[in-house]
Amino acid sequence: MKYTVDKKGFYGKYGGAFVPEMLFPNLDELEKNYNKIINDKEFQNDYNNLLRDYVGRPTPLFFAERLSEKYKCKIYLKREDLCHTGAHKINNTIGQILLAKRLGKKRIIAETGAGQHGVATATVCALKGIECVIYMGAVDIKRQAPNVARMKMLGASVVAAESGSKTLKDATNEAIRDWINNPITTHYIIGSVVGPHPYPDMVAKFQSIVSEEIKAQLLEKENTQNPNYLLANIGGGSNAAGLYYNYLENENVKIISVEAAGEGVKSGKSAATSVLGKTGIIHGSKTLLMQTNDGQIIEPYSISAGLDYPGVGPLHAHLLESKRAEFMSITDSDAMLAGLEVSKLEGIIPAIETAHAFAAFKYLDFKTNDIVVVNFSGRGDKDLDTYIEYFNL
Amino acid sequence: MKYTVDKKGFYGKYGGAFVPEMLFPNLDELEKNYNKIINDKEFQNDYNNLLRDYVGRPTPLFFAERLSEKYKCKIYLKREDLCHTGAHKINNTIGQILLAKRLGKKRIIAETGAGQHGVATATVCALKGIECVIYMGAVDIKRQAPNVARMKMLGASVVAAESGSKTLKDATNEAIRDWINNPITTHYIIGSVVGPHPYPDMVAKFQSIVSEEIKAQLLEKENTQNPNYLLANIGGGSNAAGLYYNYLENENVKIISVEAAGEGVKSGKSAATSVLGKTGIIHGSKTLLMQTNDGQIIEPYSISAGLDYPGVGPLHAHLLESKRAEFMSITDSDAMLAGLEVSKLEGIIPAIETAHAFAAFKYLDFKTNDIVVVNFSGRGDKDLDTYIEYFNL
Amino acid sequence: MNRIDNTLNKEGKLLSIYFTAGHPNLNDTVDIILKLQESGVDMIEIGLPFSDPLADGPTIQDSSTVAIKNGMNTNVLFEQLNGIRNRVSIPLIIMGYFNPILQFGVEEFCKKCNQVGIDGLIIPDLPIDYYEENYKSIFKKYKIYNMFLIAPQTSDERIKKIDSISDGFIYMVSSSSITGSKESFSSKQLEYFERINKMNLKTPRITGFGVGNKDTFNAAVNYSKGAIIGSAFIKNLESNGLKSIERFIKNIRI
Amino acid sequence: MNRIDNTLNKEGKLLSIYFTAGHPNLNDTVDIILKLQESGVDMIEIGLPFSDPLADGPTIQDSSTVAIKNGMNTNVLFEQLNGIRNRVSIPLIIMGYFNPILQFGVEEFCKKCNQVGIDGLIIPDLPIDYYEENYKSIFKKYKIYNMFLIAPQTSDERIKKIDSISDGFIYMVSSSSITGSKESFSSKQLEYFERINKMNLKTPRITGFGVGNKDTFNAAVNYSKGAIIGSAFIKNLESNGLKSIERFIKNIRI
Ligand SMILES: Cc1ncc(COP(=O)(O)O)c(C=O)c1O
Ligand SMILES: Cc1ncc(COP(=O)(O)O)c(C=O)c1O
Repeated sequence: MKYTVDKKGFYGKYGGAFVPEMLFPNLDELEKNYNKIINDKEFQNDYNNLLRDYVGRPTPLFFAERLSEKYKCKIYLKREDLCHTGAHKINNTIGQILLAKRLGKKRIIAETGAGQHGVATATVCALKGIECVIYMGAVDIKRQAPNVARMKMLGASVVAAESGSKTLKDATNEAIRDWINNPITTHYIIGSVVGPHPYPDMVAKFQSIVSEEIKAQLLEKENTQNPNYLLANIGGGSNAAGLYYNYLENENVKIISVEAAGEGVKSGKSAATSVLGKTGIIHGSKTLLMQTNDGQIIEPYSISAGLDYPGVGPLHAHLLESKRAEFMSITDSDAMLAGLEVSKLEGIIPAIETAHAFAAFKYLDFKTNDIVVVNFSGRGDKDLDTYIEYFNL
Repeated sequence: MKYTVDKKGFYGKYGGAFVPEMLFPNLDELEKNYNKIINDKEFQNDYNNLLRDYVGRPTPLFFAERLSEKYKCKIYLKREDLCHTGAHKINNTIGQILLAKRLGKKRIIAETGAGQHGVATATVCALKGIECVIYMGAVDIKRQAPNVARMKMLGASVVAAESGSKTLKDATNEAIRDWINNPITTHYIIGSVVGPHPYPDMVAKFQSIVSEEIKAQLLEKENTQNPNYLLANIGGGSNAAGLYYNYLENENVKIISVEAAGEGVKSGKSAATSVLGKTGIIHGSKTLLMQTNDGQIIEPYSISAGLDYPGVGPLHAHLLESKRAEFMSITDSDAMLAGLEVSKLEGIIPAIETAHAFAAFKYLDFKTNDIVVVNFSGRGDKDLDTYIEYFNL
Repeated sequence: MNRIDNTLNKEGKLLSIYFTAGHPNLNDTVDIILKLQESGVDMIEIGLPFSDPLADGPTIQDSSTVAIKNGMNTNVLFEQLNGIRNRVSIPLIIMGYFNPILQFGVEEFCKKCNQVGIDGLIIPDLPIDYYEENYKSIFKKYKIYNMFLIAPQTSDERIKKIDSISDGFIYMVSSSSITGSKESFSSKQLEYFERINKMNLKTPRITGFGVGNKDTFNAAVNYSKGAIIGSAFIKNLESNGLKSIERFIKNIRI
Repeated sequence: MNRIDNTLNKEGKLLSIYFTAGHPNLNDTVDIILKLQESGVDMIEIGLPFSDPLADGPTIQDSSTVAIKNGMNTNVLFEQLNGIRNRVSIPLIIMGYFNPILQFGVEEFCKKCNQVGIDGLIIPDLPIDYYEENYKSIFKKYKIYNMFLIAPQTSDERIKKIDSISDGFIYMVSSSSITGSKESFSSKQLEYFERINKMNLKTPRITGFGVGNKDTFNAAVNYSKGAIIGSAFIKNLESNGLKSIERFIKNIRI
């Protein structure tokens, strides 16, 4: 298995668990138990039942007729936007809350940027009646008021991260600090395939349901389990990991990962880690990372809060390095236009994160028969204010 | 069949098509064709495929453990909130757009209050590439800005209704006027089981998928197709109609319909048609209607825009009169508290319309074994501003 | 035979005027009727205002809103019309949506009409079948005519049926359109007028919707016994007051 | 044997001070070191600032932010430390997160440390196994000690392993907690100190995190060879400047 995590928690040279000793026992506990728990039949049962009855899985694989016509290939949308709370994020939080319960944890913490992962975490905590604290940058709290309100309605405490640039990166630092301070009672639900081992692998496994479903759905629709292309946006990379997971070892299925270029890769306001990043350590993981020459982490920029992260998960760093995945960088303006186009052609308003993936089409050249599956990672409701302002709606 | 529409378009003494002659041909065309089209195999195919791959059906039937514990009965939630666009409304618009295409219509109009039906209509028009005009009260346009933006993103024109109180009732008048002016090219997609025959029956049929799914789902979960109670909120009554449809003739299944009392049934600010209404004609239908002694329609009030309608569909008037359904009226404040409670206990933020149904629980006394299915008609994202303001979140 | 038939049997083309009772002022009703009769109008439709007049354009809708605010309602209208027959001899028709009539009680309404001397009703949202089944006998009992509408999309078959059951006249709606005056008729409308003309209906037709000036009046009566002016009259009333009624009618009739 | 061992071999309890290089002002580094040595401090941890110091509390985080803004970075620090060994004889340790060191190049970093006379490193987020596999030989080559942390949740087994591979001392984190001074230790913390004490480790321990005044210092050194003060020292520096260093140290050592 070239693309799955090795015994030491690495994907090639990326990954690992670069954390202070205080966190070692927590990660050790997780690492020793996560595979056992995930593979446990009763866990599988609980997990699958919740995915079905609570999250609304399987999510459809929708043939996008009008987009297909425009881009002259067969475009299928994996409708994660239809998941409860509006994005793929909840596949992971459902898995982790069940795991946390089995580990006897009494308290959940999480970081969030745009608030999607925060909402997905607050949601499963409400469902299971577990205390929930969400760390969110003070700046993000201001600009994502509706998601903050959702978390509060769900009974979570939202704590402002006042350090650094007061956005996602700093919220993550604060969550890790909380975990250091509360190592026994608390489980930390990380929201993407980032952070120290075993998080990237664990989150990828919980997201892998996406490609598992696609295999069956494509078989029914196209008489093959395998598309020609998979296309996903990448923030930390969890929706992409879910989309790719069951296809990683099948190199006939090509992978295109779309990052946020912000105002342009060279503009100084970008989140295009594949271009701008160098190997480094962020949030306990060795991966590609936007940083100064001295190794200080650079605050990224994207119009989309979910892609506004200075790194990518170690799996994706490995996929890039090994050329298993091709990376593209999409600017704010391309993404916004693509969001509008998808809305008008298919009647589905995408999250701006998701819109980045669609913006790639105009730069790609597919064959008429190519089956291209796009992970429709989330719905655009959370982004309406941005769309309204941008397009003066 | 005591509770289905008769040949003349009536439910008991309610229903009919009280429309100006100019609309007779349109309704006649619909009335002559709708059953034929709906029962057509190819139509069924198209409809079911879109419900599955686009809307995300079947929606789950979720056992709400913590609510069940609190209210000492078995509470199941029919998760219409997971439908594409966030409410049951799209079941109907999918059906009607396919019907309109088969009738050769080139243009769609609709009315909307909160904007949910407007969004659901704009969505299917985008999907099918058909021109779409949405009428919305000028007052509602101001207070539901995000849904207005969604409609615009989806390519629809939103036209302000400037007459009367500039809310849903007036938007409906304007839509009907548009239809009078464009009788041949245009199909009018009504958003609830209201309006002239055959709309109430047609919309109920498109929503009946809800109870059709429940039968199979309950059988799997409870080894019976039949719950003891069905519980739904009623604006015009389309989500309720869908929930009840396949159980109407089975009188062992009890029906509870929950209306909006606004600030109280006697406060002068209410939408409790079952209490305050008398038989009258609104939007082409004979039904229960809030009106002055002279027969002028009274503007209703509810904190929930979707329940803010001065009538109910004729089916519901009939269910009330024949005592097939029990009606309850729930105030704004009860509904808001119930919305918060459901969020905190189950991790699902309900639309305020939906919250009305949950508020009924504290006034009801079920047996421990009673199976109560609540139609979770929509998600609360559209109502966040109201929740934020109300609870000072 | 009632006053409507007598008028329809007259030579020449008929001018009928619609206005909303209670507008511009609550107590203008009788004055407007008197002035219309003085000005030589042949027939009058008195609009009973309704909060949600869905076949009407903005002018009539607004006048209805004002009228209701002014205090107009069914009882008030009948009070105002009490004794009108001492002063007015031309046919008087009440035009109103069904709900206010239903609330008043259809029989009670017809009885009152009979008492005050109303000759007929136009109820745009009362379907023919429903009328025939439920109310026809009541109308007959009180000798109140019920006039039906036909519109461009109405099928020939249905027109024939309407013709066969009609009292008085058929209200021929000039276009697929809500009320509101137009500058002229389109060729499509004229075709439609022509088509109906050729059907040789037994019942005379009065054209309404979109008639608002001398030109449209003349065009309309080319194909029918008469025409009804509504929105244009109301607009004039609003701008120029009751004193302008005579001039408005003269300008049509020139 | 390096300076660290010599110091650990001294009689009595050791006071070690952490400060962030480049804070409060970019060029304070050498002055602070000199003043600390003058005040009788036994060992110094020079913090190489990092943008995202996730084991640290607000005081150290803020000082790091200021230091980076002031222009501190790895090159600048080594320049400032150039020649320090002409004036300072106590052990100097650089404490910093792994990423800046990785970017500089681990070998290059160790070489520089050796050149300027740094005795050891504390890299809180460099895992033991990864160090052993990849960097141990480099550290050895340049005679740089690498000190590891233990914390209350660290298992006995793991503590024993750390003991077996440690150079110099074990950095005993006083509580499950990020850095930041406390008024006193809890009974739970004392129990933990006691437990570790009883393990009879070969490597001496220096207690850190939450040591900030005379009381906590004395309590800590009751169970270990010495203690490190960080946040409390930085706070004092911020409020009272470099001139207050001597008094601050005296107050601990009284
Ligand atoms: C809808 C949506 N898509 C994508 C992302 C990016 O995260 P990831 O790369 O982990 O999928 C986010 C993060 O918030 C999101 O909300
Ligand atoms: C979520 C939701 N529930 C209920 C309703 C009420 O409509 P109906 O009674 O037709 O289901 C609406 C109308 O907008 C709605 O959006």
